[in-house]
Amino acid sequence: MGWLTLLVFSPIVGIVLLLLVPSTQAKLQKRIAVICSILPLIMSIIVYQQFHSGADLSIRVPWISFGQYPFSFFVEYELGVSGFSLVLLLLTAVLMIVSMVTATMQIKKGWKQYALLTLLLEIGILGVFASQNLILFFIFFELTLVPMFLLIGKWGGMEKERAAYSYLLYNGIGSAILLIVIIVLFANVGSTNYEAIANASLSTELSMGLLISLLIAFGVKLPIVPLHTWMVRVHVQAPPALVMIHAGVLLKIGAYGLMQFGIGFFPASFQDIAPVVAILGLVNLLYGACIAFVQKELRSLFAYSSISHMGIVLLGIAAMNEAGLQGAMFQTISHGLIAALVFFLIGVVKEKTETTYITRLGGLSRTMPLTAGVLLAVGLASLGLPGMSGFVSEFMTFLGIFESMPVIAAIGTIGIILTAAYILRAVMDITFGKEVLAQQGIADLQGKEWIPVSIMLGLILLIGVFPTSLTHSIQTSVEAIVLRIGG
Amino acid sequence: MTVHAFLLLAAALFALGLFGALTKRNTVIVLICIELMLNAVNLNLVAFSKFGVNPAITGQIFSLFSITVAAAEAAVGLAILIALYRNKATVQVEDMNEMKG
Amino acid sequence: MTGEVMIFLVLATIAIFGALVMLNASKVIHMLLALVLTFLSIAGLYVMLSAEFVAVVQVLIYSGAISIMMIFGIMLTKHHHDAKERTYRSSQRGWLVGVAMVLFFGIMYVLIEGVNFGATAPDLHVENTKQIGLSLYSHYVIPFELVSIVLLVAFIGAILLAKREEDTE
Amino acid sequence: MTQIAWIIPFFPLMTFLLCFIFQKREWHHLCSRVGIMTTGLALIGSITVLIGQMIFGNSEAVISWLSIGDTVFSIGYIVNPLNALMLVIVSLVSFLVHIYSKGYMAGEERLGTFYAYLGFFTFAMLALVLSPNLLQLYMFWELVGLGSFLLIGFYFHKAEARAAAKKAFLMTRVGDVGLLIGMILVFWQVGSLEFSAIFQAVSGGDMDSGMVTLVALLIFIGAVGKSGQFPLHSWLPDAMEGPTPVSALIHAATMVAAGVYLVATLFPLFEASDTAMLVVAITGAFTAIFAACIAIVQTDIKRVLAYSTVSQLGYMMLALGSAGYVAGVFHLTTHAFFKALLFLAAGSVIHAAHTQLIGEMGGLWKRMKGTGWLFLIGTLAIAGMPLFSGFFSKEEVLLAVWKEEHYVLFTLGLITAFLTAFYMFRLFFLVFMSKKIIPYKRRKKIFESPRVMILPMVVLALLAVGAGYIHTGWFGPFLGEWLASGNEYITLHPHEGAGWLMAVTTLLTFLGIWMAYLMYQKEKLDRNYLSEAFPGVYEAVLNGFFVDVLYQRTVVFATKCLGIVGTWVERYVIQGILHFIEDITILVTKLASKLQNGQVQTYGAMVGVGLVVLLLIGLMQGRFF
Repeated sequence: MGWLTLLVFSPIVGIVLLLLVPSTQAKLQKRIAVICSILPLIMSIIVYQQFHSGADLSIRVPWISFGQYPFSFFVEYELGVSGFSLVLLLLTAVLMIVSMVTATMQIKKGWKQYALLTLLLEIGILGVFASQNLILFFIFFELTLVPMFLLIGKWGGMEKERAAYSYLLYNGIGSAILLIVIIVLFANVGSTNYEAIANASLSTELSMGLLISLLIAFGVKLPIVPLHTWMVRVHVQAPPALVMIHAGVLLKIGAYGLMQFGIGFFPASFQDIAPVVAILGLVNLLYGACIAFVQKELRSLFAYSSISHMGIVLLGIAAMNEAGLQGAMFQTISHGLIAALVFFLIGVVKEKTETTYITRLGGLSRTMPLTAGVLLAVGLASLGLPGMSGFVSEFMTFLGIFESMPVIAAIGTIGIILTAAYILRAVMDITFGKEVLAQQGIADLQGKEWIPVSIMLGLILLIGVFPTSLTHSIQTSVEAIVLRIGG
Repeated sequence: MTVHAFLLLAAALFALGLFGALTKRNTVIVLICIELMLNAVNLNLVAFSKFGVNPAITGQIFSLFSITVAAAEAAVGLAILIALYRNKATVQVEDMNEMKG
Repeated sequence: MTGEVMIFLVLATIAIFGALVMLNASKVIHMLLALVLTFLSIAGLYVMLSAEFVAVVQVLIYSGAISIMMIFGIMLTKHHHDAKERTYRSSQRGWLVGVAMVLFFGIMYVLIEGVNFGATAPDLHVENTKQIGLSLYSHYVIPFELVSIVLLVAFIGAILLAKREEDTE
Repeated sequence: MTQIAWIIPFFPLMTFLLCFIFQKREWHHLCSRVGIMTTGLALIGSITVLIGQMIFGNSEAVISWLSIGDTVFSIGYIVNPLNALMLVIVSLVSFLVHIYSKGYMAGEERLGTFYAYLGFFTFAMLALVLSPNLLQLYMFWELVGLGSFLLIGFYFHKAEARAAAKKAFLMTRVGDVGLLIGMILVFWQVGSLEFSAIFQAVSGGDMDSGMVTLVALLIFIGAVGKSGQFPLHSWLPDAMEGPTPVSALIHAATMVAAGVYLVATLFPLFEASDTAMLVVAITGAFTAIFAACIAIVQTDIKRVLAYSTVSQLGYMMLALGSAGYVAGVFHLTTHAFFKALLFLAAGSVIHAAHTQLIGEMGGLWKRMKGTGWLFLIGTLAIAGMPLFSGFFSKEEVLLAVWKEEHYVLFTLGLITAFLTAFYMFRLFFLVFMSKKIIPYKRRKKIFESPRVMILPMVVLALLAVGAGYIHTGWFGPFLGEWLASGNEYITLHPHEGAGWLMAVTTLLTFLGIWMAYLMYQKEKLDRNYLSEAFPGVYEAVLNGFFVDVLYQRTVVFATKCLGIVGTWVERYVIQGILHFIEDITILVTKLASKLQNGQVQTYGAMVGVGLVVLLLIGLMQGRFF
């Protein structure tokens, strides 16, 4: 069946084992969940190894066929990886462990169901990145939707139902549009294999229409500005352990989709609407930053910060050149790590101080110096300090966009300053601000909490200091896309 | 005599029956109107058995079945009406809005 | 104008008249009686259409059985609103349905005008009952049996439904 | 010998890591030792590299860091006279500051963190100086900014320190964005970010002149931000909220000089554009006199020095902008020494007097003779007293400006020289000489600083006196020749000592000292005369011409407004549209559910009407399917 199948369905081991454990044995469950979440990582490392040793990982098994000649359609079970999806798989596996560890500390009730749903979610995410067939992609895509809805709705904050429903509604509309695109492509091409679609020649109008639909479908996920309200709500309401996955990987499906399908299938049409995408990216970047500047609550601040950072991804994609695309991919990974770490810290802070309002968190560096220090570090990473992952992606993205659209790029650089402004404002006010947080005996980062912190901070620094460790994987994807663009 | 006259008559009766079924407030009358509509249809069937494309006895037989089913329908309808009346003490159609959304 | 046409006109007029009276009468029992008139005239039309057996069945079932059943139904229920019963509901629905029905008839009229089958069955009235009997018991025996089952089920169901609640316990 | 250059920055990085891990109180004595030792090693390495450069010439080595397609961005090191010199300056001052801090910061509960930050800064600064390309320079440029940010905000419990740190980071970042854009534009023009490639492209005419000007100006914005030039200068005085050794290291000798260093490194690029050069010169001259004016009225000892730094950095920019490459670098060198000395001496005073306000000092000479002498040496050096280092470098700067025939700027430079002498001696007299008697109780507590603090100052004092002789009209322009020898793109202007210029500057210096003496020592001139005559002007000068207020009212306000407008848009426009859609949906469902009134007849009527409508349509179309 191949390593990829094993990877994608490896969370099932955890699901089965968890189902076998009676719900009274919470400790055993937690142990099983954490250990089983390591399994996908091992698998993905094997896949990584195989990929870089040049092994052919793709699988192609006939699956569904219908219709009669000459209108017969075949859907195949096809898995495969490109350099970019490979690192996304790794990122998913890593963040899942980290999130699971976080959840053992922060999710109090209904632990078993939480772990089961999370593992199910993981199958969905892994499948999305590994599939090579649109139908399969869509199935996995939908598979992420339902567990996420339940997870938000059951373990969320005060307005969890509202958040869950807006999540479902927006993403449902997004996937409906996606489904339409897939069906149209299927009907026109006769196959939903990525390569087959990429090589098919569609009329200009059709591909433009499909591309715009794709932009909307993945724009919901990314999110692109007017479609972002659900995402803020989810960030604020969902449990931080879940937001780590959500902000870390789920949003990245949007970026992945835009690159894999948007540019991959319709390079010429994408070239035409690249300025529009760039402007959307610019709006995301500046709008998110401006709003983040006046937020009073940490989670919504970093939600808008995510929007702003996704603007950089859009800019990179719109650049349509090697530097820009590589920057966009790098930013995708980098922001995944940074956002996950930020929300982990927010989870810790919320757990211990029971508030996430900036004004009520002043003086954190006195009560929780290590937490404050890590928060400062990740804030700096987020504003693109060299030596951390954020810088590399910002640099490459702007390098790319300056070549193709200098004016937009020049305006975009304002975003760099704004980002610095709001991050510093938040981080300084929290960690160093007036000491409002008078409670004594609040424990700092300790014991198990260091696992997520060290993993993520380590990775942020690693790919920041040695960007080649990441770029040598995504290079192949970039080259493939650039070849397609014909540049 | 052509088929048209019968068909027109049937159409008129059907329209009247439908009108009654949709506007009358008394459930019994509604049932009666439905019977009228069935009759109109039967008239069509019988007319076609004489003037049809393939005139045959089949039309009459079908109308017999139809009458049978109509009888069954009337019986069940009245039974339901009685049961409802026992529960709600009314036969007005407006009062039977349990399906209100 | 042949006698046939005259008879048809008379019967048709009675049928429509009965229907109209049914729609406009103020008492339920009057309505029912008007309808019986219609049923009877339809039976007459059946005779004209060489369907003597069906005509007899029509008289037996409709004019007889169903009407009696309806009368029972009326008598078993109270009809306080009889006096207030309005033929046309004051709401727009009555008008709407009325207009729709007039249109429906108009459309049917137009459509029926275009119908022309041409062929006429010559010998339906010759031993009509025998013909029906032969067909029913040979060609249509299975539907016939099925209908009998339907009737049985319907009557048992009707009895069950109409039974008082406390009887079931 | 120069091949070891790459290892130098890693010594301080070790301090950072070690001190960061072992920052508990019981390790504090080790932290300072580790810090001093590693910077000492860095200093030895730097001197080795300097000597190596003199003997063996330049060297360069790079390794690939990031590749985009076929383009490779590398990191590595380059050794040429300019950065060998900078290496020594940075590591020397850093070494001395590390020693000094041992005394100054004694008893600080976060000493480990302090040394960690110092180590981090030194690491970044050394790596910045060694950069062979713009990208590496930019990266470490940002990192020194971070070091500065962390150290300014070291006393984070003070709101001013927090605000100052934030301000420093943000204002320099504004400049950094300019640098980033400039860098990217250079990349798309040249295809590489290596300095040598850029210079080749510029000299080979691969870039058109407009682009050169644009790029140079953008890069200059970066330098303006870092070096506290007008209009991005206001963070530097505020940065004095940091510990004094930090001010000496970062905000006097090294980081703020990075802007000047950047312009000097990219001098061939700037030289290719007359406009850019003129902008640099004008900015420098204006900043010089502007900051000097403000320095006159400041009441905080460190703020006086900060404005003085801004002013002197303006001088360096003026020199560079007037094609005085050597003059700029020369002044950078001497300034690093005497300004670090002044800051450390000021730190010593603050350490003893427990205040930074000049008004609360006075007559300290008797209690702190050592510090007093050292401060006097520094003051004389900066004031441009003949035979001190500042005299030579300042004269060189003015000469360069004169030769470029920027007469207005030259005049501004002269006035600044006069003002410098005046405000520095004002400071000296007020702090050490003034007859004002500090209350006995407080006076008793004032003691000379420990030897560990005096010693670094002595070293700096020696350099403040002697550093000027490396490039003089009397003993030969050694520095200039050496700098030019290692850089093929620099053309050395022959040094012609202009006697009249020396006379004029000396005269102005003495005039400044004399006026300060009259005003603040003898009190023969009413020192409050001007401030009382023009209270508005005085107020303006005291507040730095309200530049900060202007920023607060415009940029910060605008950003806030944008944020609020954004939130408004978010809440009312986007959410409003969504609510509108929601409302419509609800309305439609309400209407639809009204149809579902449970009346079977209504449903039937709908079906009937619908059928009729369909039939009608069918009839009109003439077909029913």
